[in-house]
Amino acid sequence: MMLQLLLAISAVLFCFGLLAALTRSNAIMVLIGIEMMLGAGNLNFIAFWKFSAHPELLTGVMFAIFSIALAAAEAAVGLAIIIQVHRRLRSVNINQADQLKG
Amino acid sequence: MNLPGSGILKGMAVTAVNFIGSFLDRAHAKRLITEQYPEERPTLVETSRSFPFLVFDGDPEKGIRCTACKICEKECPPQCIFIVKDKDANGKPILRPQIFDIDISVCMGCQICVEVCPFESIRMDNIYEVSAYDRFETLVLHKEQLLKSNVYYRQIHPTEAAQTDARIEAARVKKAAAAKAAAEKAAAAKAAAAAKAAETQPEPTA
Amino acid sequence: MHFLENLPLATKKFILDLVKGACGWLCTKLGIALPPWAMPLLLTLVSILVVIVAIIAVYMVMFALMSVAERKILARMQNRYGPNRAGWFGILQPVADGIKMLTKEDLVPRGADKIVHFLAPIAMVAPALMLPAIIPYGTGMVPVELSAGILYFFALGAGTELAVFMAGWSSNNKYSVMGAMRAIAQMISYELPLVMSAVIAALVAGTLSPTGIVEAQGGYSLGFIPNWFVFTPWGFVACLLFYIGALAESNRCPFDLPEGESELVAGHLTEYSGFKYAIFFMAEYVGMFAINGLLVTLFLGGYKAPCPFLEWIPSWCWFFAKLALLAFSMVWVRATLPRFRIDQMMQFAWKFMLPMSFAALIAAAVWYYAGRGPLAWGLSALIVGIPYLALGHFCFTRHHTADNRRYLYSE
Amino acid sequence: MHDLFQRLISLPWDQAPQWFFLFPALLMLLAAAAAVMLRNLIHCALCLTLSFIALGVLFIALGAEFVGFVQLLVYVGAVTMLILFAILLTPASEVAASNNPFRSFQLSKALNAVAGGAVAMLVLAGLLAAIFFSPHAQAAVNPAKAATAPAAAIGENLLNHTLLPLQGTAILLTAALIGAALLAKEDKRS
Repeated sequence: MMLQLLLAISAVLFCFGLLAALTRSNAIMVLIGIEMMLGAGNLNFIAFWKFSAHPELLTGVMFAIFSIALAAAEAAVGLAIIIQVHRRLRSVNINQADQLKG
Repeated sequence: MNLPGSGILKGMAVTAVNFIGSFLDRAHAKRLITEQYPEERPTLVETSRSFPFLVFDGDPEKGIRCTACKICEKECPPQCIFIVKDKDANGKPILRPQIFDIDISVCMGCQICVEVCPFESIRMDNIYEVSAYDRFETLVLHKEQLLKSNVYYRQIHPTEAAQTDARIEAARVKKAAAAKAAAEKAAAAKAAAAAKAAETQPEPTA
Repeated sequence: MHFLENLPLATKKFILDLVKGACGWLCTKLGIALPPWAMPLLLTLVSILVVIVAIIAVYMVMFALMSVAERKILARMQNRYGPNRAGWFGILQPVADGIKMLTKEDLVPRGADKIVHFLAPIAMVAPALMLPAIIPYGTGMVPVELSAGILYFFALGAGTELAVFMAGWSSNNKYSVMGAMRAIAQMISYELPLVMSAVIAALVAGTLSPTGIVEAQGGYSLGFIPNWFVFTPWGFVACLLFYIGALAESNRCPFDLPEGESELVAGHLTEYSGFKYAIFFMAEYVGMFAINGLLVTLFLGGYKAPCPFLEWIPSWCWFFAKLALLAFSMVWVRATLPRFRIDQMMQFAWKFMLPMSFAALIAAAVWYYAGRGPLAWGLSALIVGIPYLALGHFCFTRHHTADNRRYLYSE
Repeated sequence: MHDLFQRLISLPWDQAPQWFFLFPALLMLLAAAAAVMLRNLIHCALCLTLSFIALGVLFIALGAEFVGFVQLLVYVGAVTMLILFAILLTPASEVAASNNPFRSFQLSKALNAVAGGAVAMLVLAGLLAAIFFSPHAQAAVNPAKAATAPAAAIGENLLNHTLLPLQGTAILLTAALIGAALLAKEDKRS
């Protein structure tokens, strides 16, 4: 029961992230949504780890740690791209960033 | 080549010496020179000045030197002096101030009033604890508060007071001499006149 | 002396016994039958509460003492007296300051973001008051025993940056924003060497738990030199780096440019007054004590005595003595060094502190595997010494000094 | 009164601590909702931070202290700071509104919101259905024993079982650091 509750919470968080990524036109808000979805994924890892048959193997914990490290790298590169896009287009609206050529 | 960071250590040493020295320095001669004001009063230098006051000799009523000539009132740059001439019972002006006010919240201590006073009457004080909550009640000094004796003046500014006294004395001596000379002259004239009269009028017995 | 050593723990036990007795008496009086789990739960809650109250009380007293001691020491170093009017030798100055702060008007700018402006001091003080929880104050006197205590400390320290940003941005004042940006840039830059040097201590001790790190520094070599990490070449360097990082993290001189009065009014604190300002002030000092406590724990042997024959003094006295010494040294540094320029500050973090912390890490590893003997000493001293001299010479020595400087138009 | 108190304390309070995780979970969801709904970008980022803090506390409440602290350190200390800096460095300009290819800007925006909301709702429904009604949902799970993740065990695991991923992550982080610095650098040629 507790596991299902945690998974449901994580699903709601994931959908908030999805909502932000799909509806907002600001690139930074899209990034915020992606971060939320990653957080929901981490919550799933931890929940499954806690209710797994062998929590002492720490599989979910290791996954979560690597996922956090990757999320940090993703955020850094993503924000650098957003700043570069803003420098080119004077805007962070993702509808305008529709060219592959700078 | 200096070791990197040695400058920081030198600086730390300087502050440490200051820190320890401030505790060892009992006489407070070199370090901790701050005066602890309400307990320790500053010794004022003789030339220090703050606001003007009026000098009197002997009796504050009769000995007042001011003649209400109003030169200081006219010369005062921030116009902080206010003088009204006194009148006797008949309404005839006399050479004495009835009102003499100085607004020391306006006064800037320029000493021009002292420079221009022909009667050596207005001088600079060295009081400094005059802060008050009400500037009109307490910071406008009236004649009664302004009047201070010549003895006080000698105490606060001995050199200046001596010079002033010497000048007054010289003036008095000069005046006395002039009066004496005038009296002598008058006496001589009188004697001469008498002699002349005696000359013109023959000796009745002769 | 055994009595003094145990005094804090005995006091806690006494309070718990008192609560237990009072509760039992009340229940028998009212005729309530407590379930078996109730008493342990209550006692756990009470013991947590006692520890929280004790920590906050101790840190508040230290804050009050520090605020007056800092001004007095600073004054002595500048040949002044410092505050000596309120009470005996100015000892009541914190009370006067407190009354002044609390009676001041609490201003909120009209253009400010009111909610964020209100939340910023809370976001500042909450992590600061949680920081002291993992520091071992004496033998068996650690409020919360965490296996990842060091990580906890730095995780909470991240909250300070957020609070500074909230304060700066919500004030709607360009000086506030600039001060906040400087503060965040500074904190992020100096957090790297700070964490790196903490990692060095954790690496050699083999644990992230503060108590474990202190225990790893127990004992004496040659019978009188304590095995503190600061007495090794890598530990000395790491300790200095951590100290500098701690200065920068707590925004103290010479790293106080986020609130440099001459440039930015008061940085992110510009629009704060009254109680909120007092809270920021308090959070800064509590954070400073906490990070100094961590420095004591990591490198200065925590609650260990410096010589074998001084071990009769209670362990918690040693901890607080070391803490007081560090606090004094911070005031000393403040009295000595002028404020950094912003570019110098960044250069110092990235070009000096970070390489040096890597060098110290390598030196610690070499020392660890070379057997901790004289050879290990020499090797690790070499590994930290050469980068120090090289960096100092090539990056931070002014080669244009007064002797060889040429003035084009004045000659 | 007396009766009520007696009944109140005979509730199974000793079961309560394992449900403590509901508080941070609720706070996390509320903050996440606020982060999605609010207009002001800075407020969104601050709410996201609150959400991440609550997520970290949730990890700690679930027994994964180390992950919780790492979550706080990385997300609160680094990622949200990056986001806040990025928001301040990219001020919204007027070009964004005037250059829109769609004439009926408001309509397209509303359509966008409705479509996005619908997709999100569908995904949520699917996920919830999978969680509660799938055949695996009733499978026996480990009855929450006191699962802990001590730092020493994690360290051992990192260096013994997941050494290769660790090295890969290290390379990736270095590459990301250099890449982000290069990307955000001012282009001197233009």
